[in-house]
Amino acid sequence: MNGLAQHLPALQVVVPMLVAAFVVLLRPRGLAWAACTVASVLAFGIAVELTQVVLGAGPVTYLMGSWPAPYGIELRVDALSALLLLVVTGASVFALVSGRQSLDAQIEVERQPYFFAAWLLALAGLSGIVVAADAFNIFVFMEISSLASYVLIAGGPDRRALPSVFKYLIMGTIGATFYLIGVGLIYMMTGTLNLADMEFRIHAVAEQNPILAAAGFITVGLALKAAIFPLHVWLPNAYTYAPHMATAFLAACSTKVSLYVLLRFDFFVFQENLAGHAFQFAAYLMPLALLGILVGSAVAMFEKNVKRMLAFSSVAQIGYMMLGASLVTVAGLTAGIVHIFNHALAKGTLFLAVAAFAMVAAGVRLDDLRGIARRMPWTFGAFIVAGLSLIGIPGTAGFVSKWYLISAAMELGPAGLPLVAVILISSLMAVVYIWRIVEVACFAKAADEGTSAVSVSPALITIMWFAALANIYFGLVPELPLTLSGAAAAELLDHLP
Amino acid sequence: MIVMFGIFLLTLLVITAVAIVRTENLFVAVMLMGIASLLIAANFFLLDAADVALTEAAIGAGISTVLFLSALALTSERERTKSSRRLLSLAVVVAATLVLIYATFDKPRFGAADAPVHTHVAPWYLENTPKYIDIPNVVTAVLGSFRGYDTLGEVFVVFTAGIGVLFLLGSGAAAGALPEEKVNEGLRHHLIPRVVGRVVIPFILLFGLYVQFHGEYGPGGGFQAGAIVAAAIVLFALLEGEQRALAVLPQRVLLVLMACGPLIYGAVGIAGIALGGNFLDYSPLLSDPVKGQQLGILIIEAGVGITVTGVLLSIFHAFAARGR
Amino acid sequence: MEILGLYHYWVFAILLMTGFYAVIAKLNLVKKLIGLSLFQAAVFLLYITMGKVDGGTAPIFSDAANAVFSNPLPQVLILTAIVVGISTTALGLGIVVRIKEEYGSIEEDEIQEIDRR
Amino acid sequence: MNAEATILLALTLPLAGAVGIALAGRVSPNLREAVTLVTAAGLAVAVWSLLPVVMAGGRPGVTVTELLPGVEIAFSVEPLGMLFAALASGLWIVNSLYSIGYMRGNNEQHQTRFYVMFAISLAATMGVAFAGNLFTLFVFYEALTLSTYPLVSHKGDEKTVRSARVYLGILLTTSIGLFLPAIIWTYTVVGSGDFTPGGIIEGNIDGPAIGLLLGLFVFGIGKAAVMPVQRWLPAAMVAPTPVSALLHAVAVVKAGVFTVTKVIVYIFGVDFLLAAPSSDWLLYAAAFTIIAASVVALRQQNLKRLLAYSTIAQLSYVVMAAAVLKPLAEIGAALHMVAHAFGKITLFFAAGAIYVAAHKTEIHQLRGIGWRMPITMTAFTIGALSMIGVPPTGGFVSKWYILAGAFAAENYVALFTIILSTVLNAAYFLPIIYMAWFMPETEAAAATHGEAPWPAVLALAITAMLTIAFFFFHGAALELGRQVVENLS
Repeated sequence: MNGLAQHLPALQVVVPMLVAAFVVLLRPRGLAWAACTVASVLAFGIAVELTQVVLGAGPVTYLMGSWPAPYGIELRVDALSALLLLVVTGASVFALVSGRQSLDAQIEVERQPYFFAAWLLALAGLSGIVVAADAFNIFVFMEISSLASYVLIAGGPDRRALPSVFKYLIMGTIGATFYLIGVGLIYMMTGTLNLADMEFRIHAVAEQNPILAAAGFITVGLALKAAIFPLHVWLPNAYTYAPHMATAFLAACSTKVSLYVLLRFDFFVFQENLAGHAFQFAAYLMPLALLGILVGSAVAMFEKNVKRMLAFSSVAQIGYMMLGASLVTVAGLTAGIVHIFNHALAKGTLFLAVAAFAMVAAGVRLDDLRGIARRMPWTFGAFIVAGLSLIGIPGTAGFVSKWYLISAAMELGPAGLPLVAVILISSLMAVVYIWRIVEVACFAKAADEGTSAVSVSPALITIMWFAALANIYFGLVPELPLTLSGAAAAELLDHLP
Repeated sequence: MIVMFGIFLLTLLVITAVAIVRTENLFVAVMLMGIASLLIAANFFLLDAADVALTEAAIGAGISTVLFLSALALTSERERTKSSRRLLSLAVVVAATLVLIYATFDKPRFGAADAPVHTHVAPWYLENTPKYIDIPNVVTAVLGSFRGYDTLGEVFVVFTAGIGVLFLLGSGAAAGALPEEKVNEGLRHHLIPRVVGRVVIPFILLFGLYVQFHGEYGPGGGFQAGAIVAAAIVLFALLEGEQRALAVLPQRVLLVLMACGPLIYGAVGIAGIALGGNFLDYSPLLSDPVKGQQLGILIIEAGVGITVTGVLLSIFHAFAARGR
Repeated sequence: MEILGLYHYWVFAILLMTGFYAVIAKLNLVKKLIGLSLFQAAVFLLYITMGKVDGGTAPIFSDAANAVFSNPLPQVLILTAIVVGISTTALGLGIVVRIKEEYGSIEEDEIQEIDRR
Repeated sequence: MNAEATILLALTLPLAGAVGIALAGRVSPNLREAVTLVTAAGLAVAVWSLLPVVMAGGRPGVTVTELLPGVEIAFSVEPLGMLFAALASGLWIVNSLYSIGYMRGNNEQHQTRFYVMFAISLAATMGVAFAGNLFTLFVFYEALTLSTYPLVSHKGDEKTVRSARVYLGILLTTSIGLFLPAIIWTYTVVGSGDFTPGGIIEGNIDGPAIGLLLGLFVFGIGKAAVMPVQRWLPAAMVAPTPVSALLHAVAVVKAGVFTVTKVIVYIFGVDFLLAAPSSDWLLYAAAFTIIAASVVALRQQNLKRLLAYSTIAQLSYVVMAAAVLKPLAEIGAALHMVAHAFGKITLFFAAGAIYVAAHKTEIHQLRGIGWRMPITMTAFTIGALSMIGVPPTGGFVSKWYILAGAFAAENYVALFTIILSTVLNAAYFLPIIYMAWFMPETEAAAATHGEAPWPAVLALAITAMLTIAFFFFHGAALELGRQVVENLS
């Protein structure tokens, strides 16, 4: 095992990727799902193992093909990547294990092998981005994950999935190409693609036009992919019309990975080198983060489709993460990064619950959920727990990130008060939109009580509750995500001058 | 002279690009896009990028055009409405162009040998390729080994696109159920194209194989070869009818080809681990590390070629099957 | 040479933005994809241009001694990028074909109109 | 059993009870209610067993976990919390008895859910009472809000849901929007939020910021119902009467004023606030609430809504007493929490009993009802007299101490407010009593009813007796109150 242990960073990506190629050939019903799930569980295991290594011995690096670093491709796993890996692989496992019934209902059997292959490719692509330490390699895996995500979303049974995914494809490709232009410009000025090498060599040319343009292109490109307000327009429809389980998976992790790359570039590559960049980062991204929080929450309050409501809530939550990062302090970054983890928990659980509702109710519009609490008390219970976590009620994971974020804002003194106000107002808006669902589910009279013969599979209920309890567990014992995000924040800021 | 030719090509390219945007006939736009790809490819030749030029010609001008045309056959050939948000878009575009042009002023002089790109990393490849891998084509060495992981990723991008299209359009499995008279006969009843085709197709295939296995010595490699082989079979399908093409290479076989390429590639990588190296380390494959590298590159290039052929043909058939 | 160098970059910028314009301003989905291809092709030009060395040749060793080679790395990257581009285009076209089947149109505004109904 | 274990037991016992009630509810209603009573009795025994320890000067505490660095879930029993916990747990027994009569008499739906949520609410109340720091208090405060929501919206019709929305909306908005930032502010500046005699703010915040922080706390603690955040309390009256009685006359609202008092005494420190001019507004806010709420109560036609506005006024008595910042007044605040609890729960019990027996909710319907329901109306009369502050009822004792404190501080605003509000109290309670006993019934034909079911009558008789008993035997409460202020000037 010790022999294999050193290869973990590579295996993290390679295992799901190769299984994906294999899954395409699995015709018989259910086999593709099983193989996909096994690979996801393996990937999760690898992520857990890597996290332990990182917590114990610090960052891990891996040289692909044994070629030395700036010449070959390097992989690097540090605290931040470990946290993201846990989120990505964990979301995949949760959605897959619980999602067989829902996916069977939404994807035709003969198309399933392709779907599950795409699922694994999305997983591999996202993991590949997270472990990569090479700017171009990130691009390649970004494309794998994006193409695979388009496939997953296009699998939605509603035809509106198609225009949504087309929009996503166009905007995603623009984002990726912008990123590629930025990387090209940096490469032109430094001659290297390795992030660490880039950071070192960018010193000499930091003030020159191409680098400034590169910073702009990379930031805009990644902001597009991370759905940072106002570049989020692709997200709500894509999440709304995707198969429910694909939404649960992607909503928990995909935009966050782009955000991760953005943090990597802004703090590792540019931060130290562009004069006043710390200021720029905050000056450009903080207003966007704040607007994103407010607009996302406000739109969610008036949205009638539950999935779209949660998607707009995601736009707001991405704003929280950006807000934390744009404070450029240890506390702020810790808050932003820990929210990546906590939001994935809450939103993932919510989408699992929505998937369960959709099995029984006619649809996922508010009107379809009338009185659903009486018909599905267990699912509804899990939904409430996750909803409270999203709002940030103490005792849930969401509270931990809110606490940190507010503390970080308070550290700024009086200047932080407007930030606190925005965070609190948005939390209250979250109360409103979550409670709209609760009221409809509990008190509205159902049009036709108990006509559906379908019952939700025990696997879904179990996993959903497991996820809901995880929201509570990490609300009470937040040590793991806090340690990781604290270490990550320290590491990111370590590169500041 | 070359300078003037370069400027001429680029100017032509800009004119073509503007024409592409302005025309409302999508068929014309696709054709112009093919021409633009050829112009870009020609320009790549001038810039010493033979491999890229070959790829751009095969994929950009060839495969891409075929795909667009298949899609147009299924949709419509003309744009129905004019553009929207025209002024806003123009403003955004002009502003961005100005930013980009502003950014050019600090760029290293074009062709300067002392630019950072030429003094860091790249010289190492030129220096060490003979030592570690010992094949003439440095591009293939970098592609196959030094940055082999990127190439693995790339194979998976192609693979993803393949399964994506199959997922969306179905695998064409329903084709057999269609009534006989609707089966695409191709150009089978036209004598001259058939004769020309029969003569040309074997040569194209041969050229494809040459490009595949010559990649270590000259421009070429799996991507180009896969594209060329696929083009040959697409030509066959157009001439002889799609059913015959499917009889030669059934959809199921194509699917296996699609999946096999990445698996071969991955297997080489895993072999590196099994033999005590890192992932995608080809040196331990044989007792002589240099020979091992060469073998590794040969195998992965084969994997790449297989995947690209399989995916491109699958996509073509998926589109074609939709038309019936 | 100076002019040619800047000219290459400017053509890159103009090509990029022409493609970008088609993507954002055109309503026809196929036209958007054509624009996207152009947009990506422009980036290829950027990379290859920076790899050129004066008096260099393609980075393939031959018998000629002391040859100057152009930079192989951008070429490798663009080989990858071209393949990524065609993959995206293929998938995009697949989606367009499905949209045509479901909506009977490939014009963005018409599709929105149908959905609103 | 040692005191630390007892604290944890007091927190977990109601939760275990909730599980037991849920299970028993599937078997039979009798078993379910037996479990409820046993749980309530067990809780009372556990909590009351801590009383001697605290009276003897012990301050048992237990830290459960450190959630974030410096932010702990910790419990510590101090006299004020002891008083509150003892009160709530003791009255839960009586209230459970009453619930049985009321819920059955009314044929309410979802009775199992009702008892389960009630037990959970009590667990949250215990958490609030024993919280050792601001953060723990906040956690249980929110838990209390959320666990009472299903109780308030129990009926489930549209009007109820709307009121419940107001209830939840105001309580969550204020707690998240104001209380939470106040807490985080405290933690950020002080580095801790532990309840410490003498306060922890001193030296960390000064100037107008003190007033601002105090404002965040007072208005953030919406459960204290200081105007303008009082609207949730009348809205909560849509709940079944046992909920209004125990939760919205005792547990929830007392949790509010208890928290305010605790923040004043243990976070700011009485002496520190006394020296800070920017905190004077609190007294005026409380005084205004007392008068305004009493005036509004005068105009109410619905009995429960009248009681709700009366509660708002009485709660601000506690806040005002605390804000007088004199030892005697602080003791008065503590005593008033108890006295008002006994009196108000009696009044609510009576209102609920009238509803069960006669389905009457409006004041004008009560003519002559005293002779049909003599026990109930006697209890009601005792409760009302206690609200006004007439001896020999508990209300007199607490008012006495508050008045004494106001004299000691020479605080004429407080004195005037107390006197005026006493007059107003009399003005809205005495007519009801007069009507009930001395006016003839109007709709005699239809109404041939007697008392409510016996458990309800027994319960309200008990609390009425407690109201009177508190006049004579308030030694323990006095001692606890004295301990709160023992190290003050």
